[in-house]
Amino acid sequence: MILDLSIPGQLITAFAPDMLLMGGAMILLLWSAWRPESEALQRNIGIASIILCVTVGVTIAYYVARGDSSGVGVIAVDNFRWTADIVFLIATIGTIALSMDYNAREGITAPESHVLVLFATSGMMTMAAARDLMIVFLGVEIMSVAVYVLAGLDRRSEKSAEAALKYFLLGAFSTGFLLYGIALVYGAAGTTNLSLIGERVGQPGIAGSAMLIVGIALLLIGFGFKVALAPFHMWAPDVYEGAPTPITAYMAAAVKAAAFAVFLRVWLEAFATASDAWHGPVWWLAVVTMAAGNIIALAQKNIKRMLAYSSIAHAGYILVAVAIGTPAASAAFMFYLLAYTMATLGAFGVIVALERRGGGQLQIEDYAGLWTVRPWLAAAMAVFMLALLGFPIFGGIGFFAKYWIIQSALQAPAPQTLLAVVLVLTSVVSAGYYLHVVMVMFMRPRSEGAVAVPPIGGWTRFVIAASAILIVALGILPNSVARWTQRSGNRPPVATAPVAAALPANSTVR
Amino acid sequence: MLAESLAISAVLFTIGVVGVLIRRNAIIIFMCVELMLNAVNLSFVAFSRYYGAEGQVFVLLVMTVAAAEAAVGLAIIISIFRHRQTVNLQNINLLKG
Amino acid sequence: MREFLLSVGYDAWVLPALLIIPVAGALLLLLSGSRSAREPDADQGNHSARMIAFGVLVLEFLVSLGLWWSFDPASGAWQAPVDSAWIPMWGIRFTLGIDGIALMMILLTTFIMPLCVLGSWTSVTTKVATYFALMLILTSGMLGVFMARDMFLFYVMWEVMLIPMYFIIGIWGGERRIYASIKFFIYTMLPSLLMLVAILYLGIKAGDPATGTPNFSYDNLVANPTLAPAAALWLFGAFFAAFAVKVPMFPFHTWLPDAHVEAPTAGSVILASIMLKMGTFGFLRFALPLFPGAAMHPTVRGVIVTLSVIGIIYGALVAMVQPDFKKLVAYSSVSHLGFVMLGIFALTLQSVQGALMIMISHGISTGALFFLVGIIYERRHSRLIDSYGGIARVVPVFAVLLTLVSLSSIGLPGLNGFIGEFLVLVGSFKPYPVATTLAATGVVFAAAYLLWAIQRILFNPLDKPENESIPDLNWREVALMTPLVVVIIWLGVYPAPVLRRMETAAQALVTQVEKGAGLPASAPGPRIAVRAGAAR
Amino acid sequence: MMLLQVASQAHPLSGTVAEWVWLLPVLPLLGFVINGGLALLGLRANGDARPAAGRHTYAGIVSVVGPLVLVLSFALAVAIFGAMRGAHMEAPFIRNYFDWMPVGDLQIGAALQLDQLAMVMVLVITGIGMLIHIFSVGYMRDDPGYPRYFAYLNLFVFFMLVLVLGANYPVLFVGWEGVGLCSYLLIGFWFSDKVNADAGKKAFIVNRIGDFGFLIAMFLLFAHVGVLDFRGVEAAAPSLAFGGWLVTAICLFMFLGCAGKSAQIPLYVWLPDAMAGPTPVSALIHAATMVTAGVYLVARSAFLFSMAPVAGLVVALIGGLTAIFAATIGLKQWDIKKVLAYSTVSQLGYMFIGVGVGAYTAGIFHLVTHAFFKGLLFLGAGSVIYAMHAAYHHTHRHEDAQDMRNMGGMRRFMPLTWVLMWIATLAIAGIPPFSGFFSKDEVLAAAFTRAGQSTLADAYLFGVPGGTVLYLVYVLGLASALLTAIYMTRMMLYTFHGSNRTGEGEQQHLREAPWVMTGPLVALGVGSAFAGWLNLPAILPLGPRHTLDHWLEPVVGAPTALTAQATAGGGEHSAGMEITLILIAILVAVGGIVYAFARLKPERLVPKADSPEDEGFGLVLANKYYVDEVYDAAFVTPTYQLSRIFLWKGVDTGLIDGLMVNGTSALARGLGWVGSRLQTGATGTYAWVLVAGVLAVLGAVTLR
Repeated sequence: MILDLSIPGQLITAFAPDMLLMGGAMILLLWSAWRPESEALQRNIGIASIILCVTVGVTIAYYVARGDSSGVGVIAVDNFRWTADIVFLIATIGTIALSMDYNAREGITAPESHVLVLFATSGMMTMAAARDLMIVFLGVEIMSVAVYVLAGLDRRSEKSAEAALKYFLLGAFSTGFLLYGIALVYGAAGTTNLSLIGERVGQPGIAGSAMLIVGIALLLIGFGFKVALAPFHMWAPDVYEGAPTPITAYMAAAVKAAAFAVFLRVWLEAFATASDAWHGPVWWLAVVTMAAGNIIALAQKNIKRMLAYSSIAHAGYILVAVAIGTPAASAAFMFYLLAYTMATLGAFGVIVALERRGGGQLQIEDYAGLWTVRPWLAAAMAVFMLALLGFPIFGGIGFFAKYWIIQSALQAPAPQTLLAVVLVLTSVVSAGYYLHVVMVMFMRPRSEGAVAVPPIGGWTRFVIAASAILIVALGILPNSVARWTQRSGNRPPVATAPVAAALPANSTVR
Repeated sequence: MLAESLAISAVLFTIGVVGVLIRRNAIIIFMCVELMLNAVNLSFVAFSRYYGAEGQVFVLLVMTVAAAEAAVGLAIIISIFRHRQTVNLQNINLLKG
Repeated sequence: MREFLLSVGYDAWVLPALLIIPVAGALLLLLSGSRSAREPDADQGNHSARMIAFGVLVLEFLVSLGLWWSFDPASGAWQAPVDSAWIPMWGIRFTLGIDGIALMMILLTTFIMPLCVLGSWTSVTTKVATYFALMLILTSGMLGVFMARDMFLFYVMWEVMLIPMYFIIGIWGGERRIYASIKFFIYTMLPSLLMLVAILYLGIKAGDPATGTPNFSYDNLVANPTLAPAAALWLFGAFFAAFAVKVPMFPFHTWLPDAHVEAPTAGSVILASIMLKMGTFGFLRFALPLFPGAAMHPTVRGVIVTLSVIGIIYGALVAMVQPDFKKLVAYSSVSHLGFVMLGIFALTLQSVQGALMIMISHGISTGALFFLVGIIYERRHSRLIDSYGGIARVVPVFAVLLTLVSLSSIGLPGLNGFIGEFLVLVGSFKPYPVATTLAATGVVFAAAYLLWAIQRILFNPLDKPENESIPDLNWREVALMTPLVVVIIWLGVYPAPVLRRMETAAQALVTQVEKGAGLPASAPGPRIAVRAGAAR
Repeated sequence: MMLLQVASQAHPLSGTVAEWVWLLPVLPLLGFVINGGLALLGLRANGDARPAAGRHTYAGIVSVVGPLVLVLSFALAVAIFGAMRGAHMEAPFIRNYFDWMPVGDLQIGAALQLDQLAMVMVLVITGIGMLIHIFSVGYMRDDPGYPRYFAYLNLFVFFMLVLVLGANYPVLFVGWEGVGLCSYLLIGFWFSDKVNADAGKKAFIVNRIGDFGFLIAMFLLFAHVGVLDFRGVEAAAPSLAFGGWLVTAICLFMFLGCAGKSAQIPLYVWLPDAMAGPTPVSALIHAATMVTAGVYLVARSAFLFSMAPVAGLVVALIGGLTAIFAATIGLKQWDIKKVLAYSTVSQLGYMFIGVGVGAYTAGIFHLVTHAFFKGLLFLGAGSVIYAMHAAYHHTHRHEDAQDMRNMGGMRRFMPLTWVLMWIATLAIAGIPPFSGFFSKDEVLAAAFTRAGQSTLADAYLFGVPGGTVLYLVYVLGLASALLTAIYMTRMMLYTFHGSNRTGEGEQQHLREAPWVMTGPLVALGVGSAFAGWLNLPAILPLGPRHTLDHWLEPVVGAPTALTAQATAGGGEHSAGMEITLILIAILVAVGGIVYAFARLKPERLVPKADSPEDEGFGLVLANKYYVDEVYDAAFVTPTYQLSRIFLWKGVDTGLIDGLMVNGTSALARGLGWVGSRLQTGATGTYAWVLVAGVLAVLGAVTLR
């Protein structure tokens, strides 16, 4: 049915999954505050959080089955939102599962860490649902404030504190730009509703006005910071390195996915007709991000830092989908987020499994000869690396993720061939560091006096195994998942006039 | 009237940005960020004269969020102070490369 | 034979079976390997891993051997075709089929692979099960490349080969194995990804404009060319890059010496015998038929022919000065594959058939050379030519084999190497007399570098005491070399059955490309009435 | 199944013993397989793989199998010859056994072709080959590689027969390269010596240079004529432009192949080195048969060469130059086999003069007689070396058993050998009535006559009239004849006459070779003496005349006539002229022998160890004009150094791999390092970069 959001009841219906998560998280917060901190409590809250996430996921599945949609309003009810939510929930479940083992090892007994993750996720779901710049801002801030805290979760770690501080200061700074952008767009369009903006930016007098253009640019910068596009990426490596490992996974997977989801929605719903204004900068940002992320990653020795740069590079790849701006691209975009999330979770799972208390065993060199002692763990890590690289069969679904983006780049009314070529060329660079990890694990001997690999926690095992199996299985038979994500692209485009017709000529090959 | 308000807003915003860039003390930088947010609030208020209450609602929302941010931010700054006995960002560079 | 095979529905299941058997074997090995690693008696586990791998690959060979009879040389249609959906959303299908060219490549692969297991019998001692599992997966990947009729499936198979080979070089290789393996990987992956973009471009162009579903069917792409000349040139460039690196053509060859030298024996053999053929096979199957206009553009063709000739001479000259025998063989491959490229781009029936013959016989001869290097390396742990000398007295059987194989590589008439070289040159002479004449000097250089090398290994005084007690070949090694020797002689004396099976496909290729490129059909040379001596 | 009846249904040889022609090469091949197997088996049976000194385990079987296959082959050849004599065939007898390379309009069959020319060659190969095999049984008796030796020798005969029996150029090429392979293997038979191994390799590579030419000739044929079998090309040849670029190019490229195989300038350098092989090998391969393959090829391709007078001139001129050039070097060699080697090069020059001027029968005639007397000379030299070697072996001295300065006076120890060697020497020197006289005379006479009237005389070579060139060739041939007489006499004098210089102790052990070696010598001696009767000139009424001319008429008659521009019988020169030429030739030969006897004093020679170096031009001759050194400095070393320093180190390792491949990778890593340095860890920096990005984006959107 078509929900009329001006009726409070129907608005609540539309927002129910998010509210369910928020409400559940509050109850868990009360529970965790009620009882004294302990290892058992931490674990129980974690399990309860996972159950909550699953419940929310089932609810979303129900909504998907109902096939609701909404008219003009602050909340979007469409497949794009639901698909994105599922991606967030997968990342959240993975993060919490890893956190339980990680917290136990690091002696973090604060059970509210899981609750904070849930709050951040509810912010993300809000972002995915937002069809009004006010909701966008609200969602971004709910998520960000929670993640600032999560980054500094390990109070005994100086690095964690430093990461939190950097993330907070730069995040707040970039929020300023985002907000100013919102203000200027509001000033130019006279509304904060995305669909209405989308209608108005095409009108004479507004289209091409300086205020609108600067507003769009500032929004681009604000989102660019959240998804870590070069040159707004510099916080990412430091924060990823310093934050507790499961939180890093969360930031790399979920935070990035959420920021991209809202980014894409704002761009396609509000600014599709203004592509003249943003296509050039987005194109260049994609190129610079792909290049910088991949190239700097080559120089990394710490695996978390390496994955941080890798996630910057992936932001570049995903931005290609934004630059294309077709429905097919947004389906490809969602598919990519799903694949990337699984690979990232798996890779960080392996890192959690091998990390020592206090942050030891995080250098890539520490993985030398892992294959000889833990063959399956090494094999799983190889799968994750190849998935991030985008290699067929062995990298499973990671390959099809890139494939779809390239396909939609070539299929767009104005084909982005050059962007596709840059994408594959920079992917080759990425082989340099992904395969380095594989090489170290498989081809170097176990170094003398290497620390014995301890038993791996059950939840960590679960995350690693599930990711690896899903990646490979979906890599061989991706059709069903592809179909499922494709529907997220078939959202009724509110104002998507042919983007491509107005693209600058230099971005096409012909 | 609108142009003047927006101009002041832009100037304030720029002062905030410059403050972030040139100051080294975490607290002061955070205050500069708050200045940027409030500069934007000024714009919202100015626009709301033309477009209705939406801008004013937004201002209230921003102020709420800023308060929450301040709470979290100060806690983080305290946390780093416990480790370092300083909040000078010049000295906080354990993470790099 | 043919009736029997058809009666068991051989054509319907053989190609999928060939892909599945090795993968199943690999899974079996991995599962048994992870169990036996915990057992105290690792040797026993290693031995059973070898036996499993050998058994699986012999089975694979026997299954594939039926193709020799079931194949109809006169038919121009795909044989043993299979077609089913894979990823309908993107129009990707699981379509297999072979023609004469693919037939020979498949038989070459299934023939070489069991020998590779024999060749690794004692030289690989660590993680044996994994090693052979990778080899089996590699087999499937390589066969898939030769069978695929869906562009996308082809690409997937093409890339799948890379990973097992990367591990085989990187884990079981020589001293600089890590450098060599990553170089191999990135060198070949870079242009392959460009080819992926080109494949997608083609698939989208051919796709359904209403639904946007691409169509990667090879047959459709060949039958309905829709490309503008400029676009075809770009796409051909991408395919060219991918294949030229794999071939490898000068100047894209420098991964090869490193990979060859550092790979374990079986790895070098597979690289030389089969994987290099992927490049030339790609030209024959894809680059030329898909883009006849671009490939036969006078400038493009001229450049490629020039590079081929440079490769022939350059490879031979550089091979001549190598101190390391494996490197020498590697550069000799550059030289030999130059002949193949020349033959392909000369595009006459003789030259194409010759190119195909070189692909086969280079696979056999160079594979045999690498096996022999491996055999002697196992005994003396040196690949340097100078560390031997006069060992023909100590290891006479080895000496006989090395001499024979070298002669076949040199292209001595009566052995396999000659047929291909002769046909390539005789076919290329008409369109490219000067280039062919230069290429023919490669014949002289080939003799120079190989004979000089075997002289320094086998002949001359036996002046190093450590060489005096090298044991000669054991029975396993004799069993390994015998099939190769038999094929070397068979192909040299009676290649007609092989040539006949490939002729229809080669002729179809030549005709199709000439038509597509708008070239005049290559008229048969002036016929003279009296041809008694050469009549069929 | 085996014998497919193809084109010549009604051929006179159909159904006769000629149908067994395939067995001719197959018999030696069988011998190769058996002997080769025994060689390997013997090595494995010996445990440590090092055969002990003394006779080989399987020497008995090998001694039977090795020669027997040749005897059978020869017998079969004789039988076929008998059938041919009765058949009066005009067209060759062709059998296609299976398709070898069937590719579109290139249809190459594994076909054999039997005609008169091939028959002559087959008889020479199997006949002389048989004798040399028998000789080898004695000569190689105690060699540890005995079975291997016979395996190679059998294989050689197989390939040689394929060469002469092949029905098309590619099959001929199989034999052509195959004999080269056997030559390579046999030259390097004692491979533990670097010199021998070097010589074998050199032979193969130099031959390959020639083969390159042969290949190009075949490519030209296929590209422009469309067939590669002899009958087809022969049928097409008349339609080619007479003297045109195409046929000339084909012939010249083909002659490059001949120059390699038959050791002509500039590719003769391998043959003297090839003497490193066992002496019977030198006799069979490097004198009697393989090296004459080039002559055979020109004769076989007479239908082409007769269309290309310029090519004929080149062939004749190169032949003449080679003849004199090698003869001068032969004057100063001390190694008995080297003398014979240069003599062979020189005599091959004669044969090329013959076939070059279009007197194909004369060339083949000289080929046949040369096979006898040069085979004899080599085997005789082998006997001497065998004796010398045995003597030194007894006293355990390591002197050079092949150096003539260590010989002298051998006639006292080996009288039979001495007599036979003199017969051969007189034959090669051209003294009537020995065989060499007739053949050499015919060659020179042909050159002289053609200089007067022929298509060659009408052609121009680099602007010089063909007649002039041919007169020059004639003079060169005559001068070579003189030198031949001198150096051969010198060899005989130093080896057999004078006093013995071997050493006191060694003299006790010098003795004549066993019968198994002297028997073949006698047989060859008979041939050397009387082979001239094969083709007596018209003016000598000593028996049937022009036998060989008539025999070869169906094969080379037409091309010969075309070149000689002979109207019926008009091509024959006058009897007076013929007698004059004969007298000149005899005079020159006798003069040479007399001169040698007068000037050379074997008594004054001292053993090798005490001999002084040559001086002046003698030194240049002794060092073979330094041609090897020049080739080395001009081709071999530059190629090697260019490949090593420029191509490998410079282009490959340096430019392509170093700069482009690893350079790109290093660049990426370097940029990565720079990028990670920018990541200073200071939040202030990050803010600055962020704002820079902001300004860049704002600039990009506003300043368009």
